[in-house]
Amino acid sequence: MTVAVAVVLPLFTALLATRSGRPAALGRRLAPFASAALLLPLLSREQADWQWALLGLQLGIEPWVTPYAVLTAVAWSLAAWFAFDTVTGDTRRFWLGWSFSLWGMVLVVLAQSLAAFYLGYVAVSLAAYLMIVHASSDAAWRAGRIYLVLAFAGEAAIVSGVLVLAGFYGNVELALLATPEFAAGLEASRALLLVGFAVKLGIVPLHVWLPLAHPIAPVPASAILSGVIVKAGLLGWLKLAPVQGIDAAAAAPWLLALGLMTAFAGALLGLTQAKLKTVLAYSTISQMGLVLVAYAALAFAADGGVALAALGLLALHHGLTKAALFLACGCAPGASRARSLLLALPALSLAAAPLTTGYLAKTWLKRAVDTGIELGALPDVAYTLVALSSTATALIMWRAWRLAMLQRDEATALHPAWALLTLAALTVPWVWAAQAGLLVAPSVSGSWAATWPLLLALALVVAARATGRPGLRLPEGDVVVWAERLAAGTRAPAAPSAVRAPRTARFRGRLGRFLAAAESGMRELPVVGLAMLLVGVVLWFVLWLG
Amino acid sequence: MTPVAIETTLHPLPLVVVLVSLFAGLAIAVLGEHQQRLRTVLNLAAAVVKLALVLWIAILVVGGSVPEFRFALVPGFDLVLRADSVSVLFASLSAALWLVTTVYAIAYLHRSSNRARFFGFFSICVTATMGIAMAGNLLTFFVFYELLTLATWPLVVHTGSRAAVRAGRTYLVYTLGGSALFLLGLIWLYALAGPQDFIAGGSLALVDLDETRALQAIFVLVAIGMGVKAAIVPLHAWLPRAMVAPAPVSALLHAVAVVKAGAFGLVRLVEDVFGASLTSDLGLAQALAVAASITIVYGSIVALLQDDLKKLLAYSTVSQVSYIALGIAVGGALATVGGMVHLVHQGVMKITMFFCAGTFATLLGVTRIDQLDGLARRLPWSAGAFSVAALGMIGLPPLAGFVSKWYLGAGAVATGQLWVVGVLVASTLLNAAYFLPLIARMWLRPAPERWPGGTTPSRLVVFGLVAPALFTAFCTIAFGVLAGSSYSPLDWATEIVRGYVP
Amino acid sequence: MSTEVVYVLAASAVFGAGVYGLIVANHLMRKLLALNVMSSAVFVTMLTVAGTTPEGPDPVAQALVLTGIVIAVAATAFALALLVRLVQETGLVSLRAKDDDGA
Amino acid sequence: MAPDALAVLVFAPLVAALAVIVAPPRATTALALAGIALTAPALWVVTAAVLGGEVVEVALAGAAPPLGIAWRADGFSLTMAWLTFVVVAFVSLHALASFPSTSDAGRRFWPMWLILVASVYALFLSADLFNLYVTLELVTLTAVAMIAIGGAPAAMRAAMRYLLLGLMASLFYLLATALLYGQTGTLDLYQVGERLGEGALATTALALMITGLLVKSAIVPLHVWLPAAHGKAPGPVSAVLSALVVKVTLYILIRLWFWAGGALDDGLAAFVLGLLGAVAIVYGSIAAIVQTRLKMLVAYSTVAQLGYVMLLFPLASTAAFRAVTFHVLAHGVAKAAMFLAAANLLAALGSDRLQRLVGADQRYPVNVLAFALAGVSIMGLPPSGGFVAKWMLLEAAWQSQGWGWVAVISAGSLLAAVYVFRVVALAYAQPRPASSVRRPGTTPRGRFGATSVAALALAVLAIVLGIASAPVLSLIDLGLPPGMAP
Amino acid sequence: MTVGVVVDMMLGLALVALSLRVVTGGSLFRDIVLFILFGLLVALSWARLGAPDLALAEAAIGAGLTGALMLMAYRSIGADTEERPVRRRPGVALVVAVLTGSLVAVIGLAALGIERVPDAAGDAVLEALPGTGLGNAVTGVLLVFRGLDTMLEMAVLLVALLGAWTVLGDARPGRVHRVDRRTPLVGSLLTVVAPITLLVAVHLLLAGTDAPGGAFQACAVLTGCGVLMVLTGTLRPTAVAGFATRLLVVAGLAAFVLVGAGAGFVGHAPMTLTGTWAVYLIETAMMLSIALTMTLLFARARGLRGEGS
Repeated sequence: MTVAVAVVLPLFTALLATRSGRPAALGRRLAPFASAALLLPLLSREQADWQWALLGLQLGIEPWVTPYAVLTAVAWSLAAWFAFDTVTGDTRRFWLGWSFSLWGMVLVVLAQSLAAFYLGYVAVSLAAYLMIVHASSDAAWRAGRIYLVLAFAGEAAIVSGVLVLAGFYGNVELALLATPEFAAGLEASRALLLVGFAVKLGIVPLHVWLPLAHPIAPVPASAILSGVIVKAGLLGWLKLAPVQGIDAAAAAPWLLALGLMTAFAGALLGLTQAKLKTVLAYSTISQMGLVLVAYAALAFAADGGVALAALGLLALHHGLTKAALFLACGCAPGASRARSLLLALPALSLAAAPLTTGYLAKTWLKRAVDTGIELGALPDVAYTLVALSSTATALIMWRAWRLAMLQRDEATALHPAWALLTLAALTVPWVWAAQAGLLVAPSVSGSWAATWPLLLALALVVAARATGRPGLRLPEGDVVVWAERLAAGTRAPAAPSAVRAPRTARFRGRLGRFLAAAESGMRELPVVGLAMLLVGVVLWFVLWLG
Repeated sequence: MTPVAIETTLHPLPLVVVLVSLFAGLAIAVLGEHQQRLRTVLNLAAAVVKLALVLWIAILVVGGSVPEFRFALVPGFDLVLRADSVSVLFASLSAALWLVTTVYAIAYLHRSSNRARFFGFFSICVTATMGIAMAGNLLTFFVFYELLTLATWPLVVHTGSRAAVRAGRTYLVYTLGGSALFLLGLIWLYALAGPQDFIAGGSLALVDLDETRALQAIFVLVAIGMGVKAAIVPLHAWLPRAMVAPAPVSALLHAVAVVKAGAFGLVRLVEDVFGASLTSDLGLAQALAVAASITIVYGSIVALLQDDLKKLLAYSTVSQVSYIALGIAVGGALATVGGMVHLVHQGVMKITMFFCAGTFATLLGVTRIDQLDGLARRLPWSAGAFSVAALGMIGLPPLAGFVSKWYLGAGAVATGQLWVVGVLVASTLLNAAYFLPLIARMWLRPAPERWPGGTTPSRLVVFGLVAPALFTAFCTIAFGVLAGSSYSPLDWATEIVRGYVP
Repeated sequence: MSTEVVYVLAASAVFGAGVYGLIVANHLMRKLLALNVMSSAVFVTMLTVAGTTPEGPDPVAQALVLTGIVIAVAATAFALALLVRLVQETGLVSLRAKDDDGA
Repeated sequence: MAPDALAVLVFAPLVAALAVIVAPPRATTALALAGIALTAPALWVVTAAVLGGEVVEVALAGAAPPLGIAWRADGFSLTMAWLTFVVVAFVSLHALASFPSTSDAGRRFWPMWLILVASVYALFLSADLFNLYVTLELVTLTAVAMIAIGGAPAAMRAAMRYLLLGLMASLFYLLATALLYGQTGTLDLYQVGERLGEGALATTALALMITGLLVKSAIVPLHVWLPAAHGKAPGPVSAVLSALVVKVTLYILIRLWFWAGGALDDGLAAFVLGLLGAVAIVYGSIAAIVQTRLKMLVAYSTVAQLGYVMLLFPLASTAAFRAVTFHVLAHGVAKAAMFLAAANLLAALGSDRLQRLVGADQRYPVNVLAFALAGVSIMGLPPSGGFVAKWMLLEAAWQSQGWGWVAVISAGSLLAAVYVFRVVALAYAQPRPASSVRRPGTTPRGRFGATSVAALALAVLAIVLGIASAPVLSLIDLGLPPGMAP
Repeated sequence: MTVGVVVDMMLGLALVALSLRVVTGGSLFRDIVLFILFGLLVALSWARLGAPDLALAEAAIGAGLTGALMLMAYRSIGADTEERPVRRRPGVALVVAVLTGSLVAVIGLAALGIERVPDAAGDAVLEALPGTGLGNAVTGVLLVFRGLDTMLEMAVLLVALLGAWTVLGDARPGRVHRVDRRTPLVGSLLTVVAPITLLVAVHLLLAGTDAPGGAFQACAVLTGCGVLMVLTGTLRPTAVAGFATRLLVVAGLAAFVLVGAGAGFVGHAPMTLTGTWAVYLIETAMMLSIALTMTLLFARARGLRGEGS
């Protein structure tokens, strides 16, 4: 029942969103509660098994999924509140996208069977488009187009992987995939799914859509896109392509390298941006690099323990924090000191300053990486690099801070949802950690480990300001822009299909005249008489011969 | 598995179900042009009665009996009408969609001329389709298959325009050419193995034949006959041209009757005549799979290049219908289910789109893709139905198309033919590439100040145009969402395949 | 060489002449003449090859020839009537195919 | 009972003919219909007897062959007789309207019509070579006279050509008959077959006879008289010419070849005949395709369809015999329907130029439908009689591994589709406003009169023949040539 | 080689020469006359072959009547339609000639090889003849054994007339080139000839049952008379076939049909002549029918009426 409520309520709001007037208003009012409804199955721990639906939907929240559920419920509800007050323009389309993506996300979180997950994933991917193009500006269309192209590119990989899984196990119960006997022999699907979901996560070089799409959406939409929806990709990895329990030692370093590269590249590229939301989007890319690192580490945990915890914490922390930061973009954070503080805290948290939730997450991430290093599967340098990623994050947060402070329009109200979300970002991960037994005792060594990268970042900032060199500026979406130019040059106009003249008619005319002449000739009695004689002679001969 | 001849019970119902629409068609033709009200009543009544009869048959079949009616067409060669579960799958699709299409057609043609002829042949067309569905052997199938050709031709050329007549000619060139080969294959088969009824698992499996080459040739001949109607590349060229026909005809052609009959024929050929294992042993399944795959990709690519909405839909059909062939060619339980169920799923999805396309053209004069901008503001319901169907075509869950794709892909993997997944994915992407822009145009672009044309008929007519599309769109959703429930198309297809693949 | 042989050979030749005339002649009436020549040849052949009975030539053959003669004259009469009408209508006494069009 | 019924077949129409000549015009309809209708129960009685397993035979004047002439009805001749009855019955229905008995044309038409019917029946019952000659002459003269009935010069030219070639062919036939009688001393077909050995005489006689029959059967290249003759004749006459008259000589040919053909077990000659048939199929179809007039198109279609019959000779199997016999039936019915429909359209449109057909379906739907339905059978598409025939013929060709024949049969139906659909497509086409002679709506709709009903009924029958082929085939099976087992 | 054979050979050569002349000649009128001559020679050959019945019929019908019809038609189509000069096609003619030649050779070869079988139909006729009560075997065959042929032959004749009526169209009856009856010779000829021909005809008819002669020969004589009367204008062609004409025209066939079909009703095989009366009835009816038919065909008329009426 709780599951049903969680699934149906977003659909109901979506339905209301298609109407206008009072029903639509009701739908908008319900939107925060629709997302909060995800807490119900979380509390009830209900397992639903709807065999009648689609190919059989199994829904429920496993313990390790809890942070994702919490993230979705909290971030989405508060963002919905924010959106209720701020979104203008074609609200129908927006709320349709909003409700449907929520529905999809809820399914992704709840999914315990293959089809259920895929259903949710597709819904969330497509519905997000509606939010991205909300502005209806040229830039929005372009971002939407690029988003769709890449989403479907990812979709191609995902559907291939899903079909491979389905081919082997049917609409398999996802929990089974993480068990050794199932996990074997699925290299093909795992590779496909890794790539497919990587698009959603914005792993370099599949990230190009993200800096375009996330910022262009309205503020609350950006918040959930960057904070929550990217986690759908992560859930995809974890649920469909679990690497725990298999011998992935060979691949793990590569994944790790890719993750670190994304972490640094995302941050560095973000530094070249001039818009706050874009910078935040690049930050998301960077953070997802860390997620990939944790995912790589998962390969060394037979039960997934440490890495899974790290991932849960990372997701929860980043989701709430990033959502809070995005909401800040809609509240003129530079307008007052209080607002600046409200921005600074999550920013520091993201940079993993001690005592923040980011610190907590980073600590577990380091532990996960350590496991790999201890096993000798990962190079030692990994640890350092993970630590250094905080420096990169700090730098990009610095950049964000600078840009945020330019927004000082006091007329823009401070929306309570922002404040609440910031608060949630700072506290909720701790609560969950406490509840799940993941609390980290504060220690000097731990604090130092968290602090030196920040100090390094500070040093770099100071150095940069000292040199006074203007920063490099790259267009949003970096490589995609060049790709577009390339494509524009080669696109050929579609050739119009030529209309064929009715040649058959003319041919028939000619043939007709020819045959008419022939017939006329044959009608001549001498000719037909001759023919008759000939036939007779031939017959005589063949009868004679035979 | 050794196929076993099924127990049948003599029952006139299969014949009756075929004849209902025949008599309706004849009566409509006899009534003449001006008995509009009576014609409408007759049309709808026949459709409803037919649907009821098909349901009755379905109930019988569920009860485990196989009603059959047979008589000797040529001594030694029986005309067999038999309702097994495969028949019911196709028949119920046809009957249901006929009802819907009839409603639509009555609205669509509310001012057209020659309606008596149109609806007469329309009904006969459904007769043929029912016959195809109920055919119990290849000869019967052929008979109704040809009847279908004949009955649809007047529908294709209905408008009598030059383009229509030319399209009709193309249609005939292809279908009659194909059926000539079909007939040769049929004769050959009968010469080789004697007359045989359809048997799940393949009637030929019961005959011990050591004639590899001949069997291959027969298969190819018959498959070409089927393939023409199923629009397998390169036998598809008639289909886009036939788009000049009125929208209900296109809808019927693509979703219920012609194209589907071809695909259904391939199912029968592979599963009930040759049997999946023999087909595979002869190397024919692989060939068919390749042909279907090429069709799927090619159709999609060409669809991408279209400017005309109906043309685009036509090429989309070319692509989509081959899913069915692909499914049975890939073989194995899952893929076969996928192919079977796509028979129904493609039907409801594509008919929705044609309904909508016709509605757009009638009400707003919109026929080209670039005219779709902002259309959802004027016709939100139709646009919605169209969008749902299009998304289903792409294969997005929880819509019907997804279920098909799921089973096809999974089946391909299960039988170790991973490349088929590639084909499916490519098709998905291409489908998305040509359908999503349409949806985006309709919903996201601003509407033009003036629409290209169109008429403003009465509310009842508008309802008649929109409601059928909504219904089928609803089916598209329901068949997907409720795929796992009993008596869903998927469930039915699974039951069928249980007879084919142990 | 008996009487029969003479007439058989003569009849063959006459038949040939008739055929030749029917095919080659231009005037319709000459064609009809040729037809009659042919039929006479056929009749002679018929009687000749049928042989004789003790009471003269084969009576069946005689009867057949008699029937044939009447049929021939009936056909000729009809053909002539047709011919006359045709000539009245078109002014043509031949049946050249090139004259068909327009007629 | 049954032997007397044979006599009724011939005498009833004949008496009716005489009565029509003598009686005043107002009695014509009743007399004619009575004459034709009476043959139905007679046919029924004979059929019942034949189905009972006997060959109905009557020695006329009590003089059995070789002394006299016998009438004999087996499955083959009965099948043909039924075809005759059906075609004649429906065409008569048409003629009641198109040749009203009070008109001049009607007064000329009906007596000849009835004599034609009687002579066709007589021909199918006879197995006497000379009697066949007389009936053939009778049929030919009647046909020629009826072609000319309209009085148009083109028709009379066609009639003249037909007459000249027909008479020439008859004389070939008669010469052969003379030779055969001289050699065998009998005129009975079966006895001739028994007595005729091999040799120059047999060769010559058969070559002459077959050549003559081929001319009358209009087998390419000896078909030249047919298109104009059938195309220019009045509708009912065209119908019966194509449906019956050209078939009677083929009937004789088949009887000769397979019943008297002890000396004819000749693969090469059979092949040549088949080759002629194949050429006829292809050539006739192509010629039909390029015609610009409807009735000429239908006439060339006949040329093509006759070719199928010739395939019997090389195939020479039970299957082929059944197929060809059935084809003759199916084609007869369908072609009669086609000609009637064409004639109706001609009468309605004032011209049978194909271009005039544009939009005809709106005004004359019944006739267009009749044409189309008949076309279905001509094309050999299911579920029509033509299909069953083609099916069996293909089967026969396949069994004898005659791939060439298979190809020709297949190609033939495709070509047929071209010309049939060409007509129907034009009828369905929408007249362009500029070129339409009459504005739509101002012309009366085609009357659902007797003429249309006759055409449609025959067309429907052509279709029904495909569904109800079993009883017909069982009748045909009772008339298989010696040496062929069912 | 006897004298007879020499005569035969000369006759044969003449036949061939005449036939060639007829079919290839230049003047149509002359060739029609030659054709009549040809017919007479054929009649002679019949006589030489021992078939006087045929000789009579050929002379009267084959040569006489056909010739008369030809000449009549020739007159009708007029001199201006005399054969137009046509482009000669020697190639075609040559090929036709060659083929015809081979045809001739083949036919001759075949015919020469024929040997009469012992139990031919003709022998059977002679055996069965006494049972019919007829003395003339030919008449027996015509009326009894192969009555069907004769009946249908009457139908052919009827159809020829009906056909001629058809193609006559609505045109006025043929313009009969009339001989002036006031010429004394013609007048007296008619007065004498008419009754005599009638007598001869009746005689021939009656004789036919036993001796050479019969309905055909009789009717030929009658027709000759009719033709004469038409030519002299004693009988005038009309455009309408009166009841009597129609009745008389069908009489021959009707008699055959009634007798033939009637036999079936009284328990005999169809076409059985149940008595000599039937023979006479049929012969008489046939004679009248044929004569009238031929006369009408000759006159290209639908009916005839007397001079005064």
